[in-house]
Amino acid sequence: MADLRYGAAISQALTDAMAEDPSVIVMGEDIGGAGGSFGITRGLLDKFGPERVIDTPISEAAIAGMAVGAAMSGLKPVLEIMFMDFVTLTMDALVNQAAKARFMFGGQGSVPMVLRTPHGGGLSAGPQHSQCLEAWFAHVPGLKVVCPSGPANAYGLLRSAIADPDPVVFIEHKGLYAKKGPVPDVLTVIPLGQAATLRQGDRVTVVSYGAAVALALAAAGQMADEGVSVEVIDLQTIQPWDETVVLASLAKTGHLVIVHEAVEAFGVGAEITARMADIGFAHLSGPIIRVGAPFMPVPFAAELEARYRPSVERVVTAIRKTLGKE
Amino acid sequence: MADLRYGAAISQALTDAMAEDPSVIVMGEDIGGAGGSFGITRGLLDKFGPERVIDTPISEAAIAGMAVGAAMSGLKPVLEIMFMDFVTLTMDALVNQAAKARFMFGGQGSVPMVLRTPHGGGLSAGPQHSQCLEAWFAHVPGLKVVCPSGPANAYGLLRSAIADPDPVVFIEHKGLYAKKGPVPDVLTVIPLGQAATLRQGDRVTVVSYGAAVALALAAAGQMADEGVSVEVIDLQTIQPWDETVVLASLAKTGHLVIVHEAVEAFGVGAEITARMADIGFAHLSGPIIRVGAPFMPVPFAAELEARYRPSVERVVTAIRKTLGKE
Amino acid sequence: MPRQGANAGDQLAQLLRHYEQLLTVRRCEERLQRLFAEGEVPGFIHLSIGQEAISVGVMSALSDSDTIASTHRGHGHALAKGMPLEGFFAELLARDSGVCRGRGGSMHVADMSVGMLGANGIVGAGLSIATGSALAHKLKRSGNIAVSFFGDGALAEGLLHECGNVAALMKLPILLVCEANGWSEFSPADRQIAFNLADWSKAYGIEYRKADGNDVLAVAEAAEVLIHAVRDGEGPALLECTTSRWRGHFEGDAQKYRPQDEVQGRDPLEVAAAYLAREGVGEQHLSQISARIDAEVEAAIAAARAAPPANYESGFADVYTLSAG
Amino acid sequence: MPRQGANAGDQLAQLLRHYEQLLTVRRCEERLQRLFAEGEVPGFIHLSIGQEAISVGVMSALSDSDTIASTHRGHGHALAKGMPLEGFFAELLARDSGVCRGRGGSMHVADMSVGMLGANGIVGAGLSIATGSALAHKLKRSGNIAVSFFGDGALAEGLLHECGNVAALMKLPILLVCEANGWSEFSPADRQIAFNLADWSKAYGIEYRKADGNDVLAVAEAAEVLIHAVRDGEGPALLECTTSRWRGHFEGDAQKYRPQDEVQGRDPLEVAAAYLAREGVGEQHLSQISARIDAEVEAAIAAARAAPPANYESGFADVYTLSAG
Ligand SMILES: Cc1ncc(C[n+]2csc(CCOP(=O)(O)OP(=O)(O)O)c2C)c(N)n1
Ligand SMILES: Cc1ncc(C[n+]2csc(CCOP(=O)(O)OP(=O)(O)O)c2C)c(N)n1
Ligand SMILES: [Mg+2]
Ligand SMILES: [Mg+2]
Repeated sequence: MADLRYGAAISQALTDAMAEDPSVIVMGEDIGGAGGSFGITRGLLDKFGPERVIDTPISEAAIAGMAVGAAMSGLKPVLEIMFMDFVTLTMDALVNQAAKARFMFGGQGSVPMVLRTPHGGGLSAGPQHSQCLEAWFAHVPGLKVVCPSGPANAYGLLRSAIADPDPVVFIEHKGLYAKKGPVPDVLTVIPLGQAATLRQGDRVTVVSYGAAVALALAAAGQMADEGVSVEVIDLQTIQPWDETVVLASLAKTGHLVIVHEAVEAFGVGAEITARMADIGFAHLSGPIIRVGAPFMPVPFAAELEARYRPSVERVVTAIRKTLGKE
Repeated sequence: MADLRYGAAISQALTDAMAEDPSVIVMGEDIGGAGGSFGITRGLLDKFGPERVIDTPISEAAIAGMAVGAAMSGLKPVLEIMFMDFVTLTMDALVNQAAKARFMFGGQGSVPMVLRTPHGGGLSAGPQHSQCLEAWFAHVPGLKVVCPSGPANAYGLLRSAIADPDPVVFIEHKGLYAKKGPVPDVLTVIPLGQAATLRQGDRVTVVSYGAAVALALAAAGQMADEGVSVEVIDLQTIQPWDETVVLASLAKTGHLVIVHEAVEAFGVGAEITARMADIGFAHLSGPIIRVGAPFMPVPFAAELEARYRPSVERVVTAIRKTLGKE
Repeated sequence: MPRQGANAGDQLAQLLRHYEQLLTVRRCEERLQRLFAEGEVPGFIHLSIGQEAISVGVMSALSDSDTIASTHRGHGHALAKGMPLEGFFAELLARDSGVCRGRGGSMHVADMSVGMLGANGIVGAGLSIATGSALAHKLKRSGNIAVSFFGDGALAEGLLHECGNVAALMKLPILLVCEANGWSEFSPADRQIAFNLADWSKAYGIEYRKADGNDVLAVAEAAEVLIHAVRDGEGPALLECTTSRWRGHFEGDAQKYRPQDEVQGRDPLEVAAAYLAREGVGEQHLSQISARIDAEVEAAIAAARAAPPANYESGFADVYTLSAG
Repeated sequence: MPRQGANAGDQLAQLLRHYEQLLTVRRCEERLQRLFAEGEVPGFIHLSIGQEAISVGVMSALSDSDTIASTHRGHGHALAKGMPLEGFFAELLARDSGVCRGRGGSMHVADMSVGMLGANGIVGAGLSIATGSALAHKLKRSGNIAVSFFGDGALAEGLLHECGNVAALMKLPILLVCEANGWSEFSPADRQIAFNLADWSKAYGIEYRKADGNDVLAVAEAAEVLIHAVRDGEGPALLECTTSRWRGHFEGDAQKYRPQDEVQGRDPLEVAAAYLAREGVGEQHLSQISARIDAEVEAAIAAARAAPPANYESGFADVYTLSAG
């Protein structure tokens, strides 16, 4: 086991994928010479040259559409969109083109592209630079959606995403980039669509992804001190998500809490809840509680943002609530 | 009571709103001279002239942003986007600008605009002209989302949407435009945020909106023949939706089914389920079953599309399932 | 306007190929028109009748491994690029043997095997797909180019600007082909577009030519000159082809908005026939061609009709791949 | 370059106003720089130091009821348009008394009461907002105009094309102001933009001028001429102002990408001071102005600091209105 930063793990995945497969290219705004706004693509230009590490103009709609066309013509583009908020400008390429091509062309037209983008708050970056919009993409048949929680799965999932024959939206958390975490000595690929059970428990299941996983783990630790055994599941892939693992855990615990940073209403947690309120109904011993952002744009002021984002306390409260221990 | 077509009710709402308030304008592609692709704006150009009925170029991103700017500067623009699939091109204006302005500017900057757009299938229009994307907007704090099921509420809700001080996404169903339905002799305004209980029942609650409401009603009729009393709720407004009415119904019936044409996964039904699996958990006597489209783009072939879209049979099956009568 | 550098026999053979392609597209669409009116073809169909010379002319300068991105009005592009008639009709008739297995229909006909990256229901979207395809061609040093077809209404979309700029900056091997039929759905295109493409292209440093889009040789010649430069790495070029849309925007369009006295362009078939006449190809030869094409079209329709209908279950496997990572 | 048609006294008064505004923007941003470095201002802040003459020059030709849509680098626009210093600092210091009640911060400062429709975190978005605002001005026959500020990097966004086309078609009263500081974040703008604005404007039939963006009088004069025509209903105009970004893209940017020997433009303050000197306004007068502005800035900061912090609960009422329909 070594320690690696989340950002470095992503860089490593890009480097390894590019070294292995000459059809992998990276493109985006200021990703070449400048190494990316968060430094993730630093060094790639020197290693792979300007043909494969492409600095683009500020033309999100075009570069997303170009990734689709390039993917149809034999490349594997990895596109960086600087902040997830800017995916608003790429929706047509992703949703109407990339997502539908394989199906709509009758199985021709695989579109092996990855759109990498950071979501989330914590930087006082305000309402247009902090959003978590993954639920949009998870609703679109044809797109895969991935969101790693730490360096090891950031590496492993990105490798899978790049190798995948279909379009993948790969969501990073800007607050995690500088965080270190343990990784295996030999970095390994992690298949898409599989959740990881990070902590075993038998009283309550907490499902999470991305940066919120740390909150779930901390809350589980705190509950353990109170004698409540909490199982923590990291979804890793949001679409398709690992229903089997979540259902099996719920069958054991009977209680479910879902935690994410995105707005709670109509968010990813709603789908997990809804599936479990259907196929897992017989196992439910208490209400399913979601912990997410309130129905409000992400505020700028640091104190406001801190209250806005989910916290360990709110996860603990949710766990107590589903157990009827309020 | 008179009979009116759904499309005509929407035209009437536009006409009445424009006649009453000179700051209301309509804009969109081919909505003036041609009267709109579905004929909804026919006649407005003659009545109100080219300054208030504006034919625009095929520039969805710009015209959505223009609606925001015009709304900030004293107009009440009603923008038509020809097919809901094309909202992919307007997301930035809606999500990063319109939705956030009031909050992000500290309560200044109300953005009284309406984006009208038709969703849904049934015309063999294929994967890029049939989508139901309302869940995206419902996830965005600051946007209201409305979806009428018939002529009377199409009129009443559109009047409210236009009068509303905030941005509203008003979703019509192209399959309903030509359908006639009863309307009161004097057309009335219907407040946003309120559901309508269209049929009383005490065994199962079926929640729906838009064109799917007809399926819910038909299924309820069919179940009544079998002696199962089904309550049918038309949400009317999806964001903010009427939690109170749904919860009260669930408290009575203990069983919930949700029906919409949109893709089931991560759709509107997920949120309703999730809320009820939390605040309504104590009332639940069976699993919550959703009826929506499968995880697949909308297919072109008529037979495929017919299988793809929700049906009365599927609603009936869902009702039986939550009652444990499979 | 016979091309230079080809000998007389080549020229004639080429002209005959053009004529056959023009007629094939025309006949296919005329048949679709009837099939649609009779209810056999569902959905929205946009016919390119009257505009065939653009597809045929441009495609004559392309190879199978060059790529094209098309529009909602894409039948001509698809057929001229080499999509087989049977797969084409089977698609529009919603059969499992359709090029898209009956899942896409008219607005999405595609055939990757001949570099046809799809008709497109989103106006302007093909611009960025073709630009991306050109990027791939360039990086792979394949010598191929990409072509984006779009209408004069599509000129209002921001992607024109974004892709024009990126393609010019990166000197991508792409040809932009504007099919200027004067209409943007139900509105005259000139009421929606404030600029002309000659000036626009100049501003971006994009090589520009204008051709009579009803004259297949004029289109072919202009396309060839531009494509030669594009292939040589000189960056993007734009070809504007003036033409007319003979039918409604889509089949079923009552066209109330359309002036009775609108001047239609010359018939591309007649223009081509006149060239052939000059080369001594007479009526009789043309009728033989016509009879053969009719037979091919009918055979394709018959085969499509006989094919199994589109299959629902198979679709799930093509939403996305569930790989082992 | 004193303006014509104004008498000497007016000219001097105007020059002094320009100078005061330039200095106010400069001092505010210098203080922000420190407040940021000391950790009192959170988030991302993009300073317009070196570019102030564009804001001040353009705004001198506008009234309170004219509207502007700004960018991520919007402090100068906001202050020159008339946003009160206290509300400005209170916003950046995340106070409840901030113009946006501490919810928007630097990238979203707005003051509808003076027609400042907001800084914007989305590059290019202001183009469409200003275009829509211009539409409202036109329909209301208010005689007002809208101004969109944007950088030379923003030129790559499709909205430039869409809005330029719509504004030209509809003859909207809008002035487009490009602040050409040579940089698009960490990349030279000329590596991202294949066209020049003179040719581009011409293609769209948009009146175009270029001005030295470091010379407030040059900007003011060019703006005034263009705005006069825009107000008269002659349709959109575009003003390109060359300038330099003195600081990093945002505060904290180490600027490793930036050549050491990059030539900076002249200091807008020195240029304005030279004009004043020619009119006989000496050092002493300028120091008095400077002292007054410093005092105003410090007072605004002190007031902001003393104000209550941004309030969480109040935000819920401003997500949207729950009206009775
Ligand atoms: C993004 C988008 N906006 C609007 C439409 C509806 N629409 C389809 S074709 C068309 C007109 C296109 O005109 P043009 O590009 O000139 O092509 P033509 O139909 O003349 O061949 C419009 C507005 C669409 N399909 N996609
Ligand atoms: C749509 C969008 N894309 C990218 C960014 C990130 N970004 C912020 S400023 C900027 C560069 C803008 O350059 P320019 O328009 O020249 O303005 P300047 O910073 O030079 O004032 C970029 C890429 C953004 N905020 N919005
Ligand atoms: Mg056209
Ligand atoms: Mg710049």
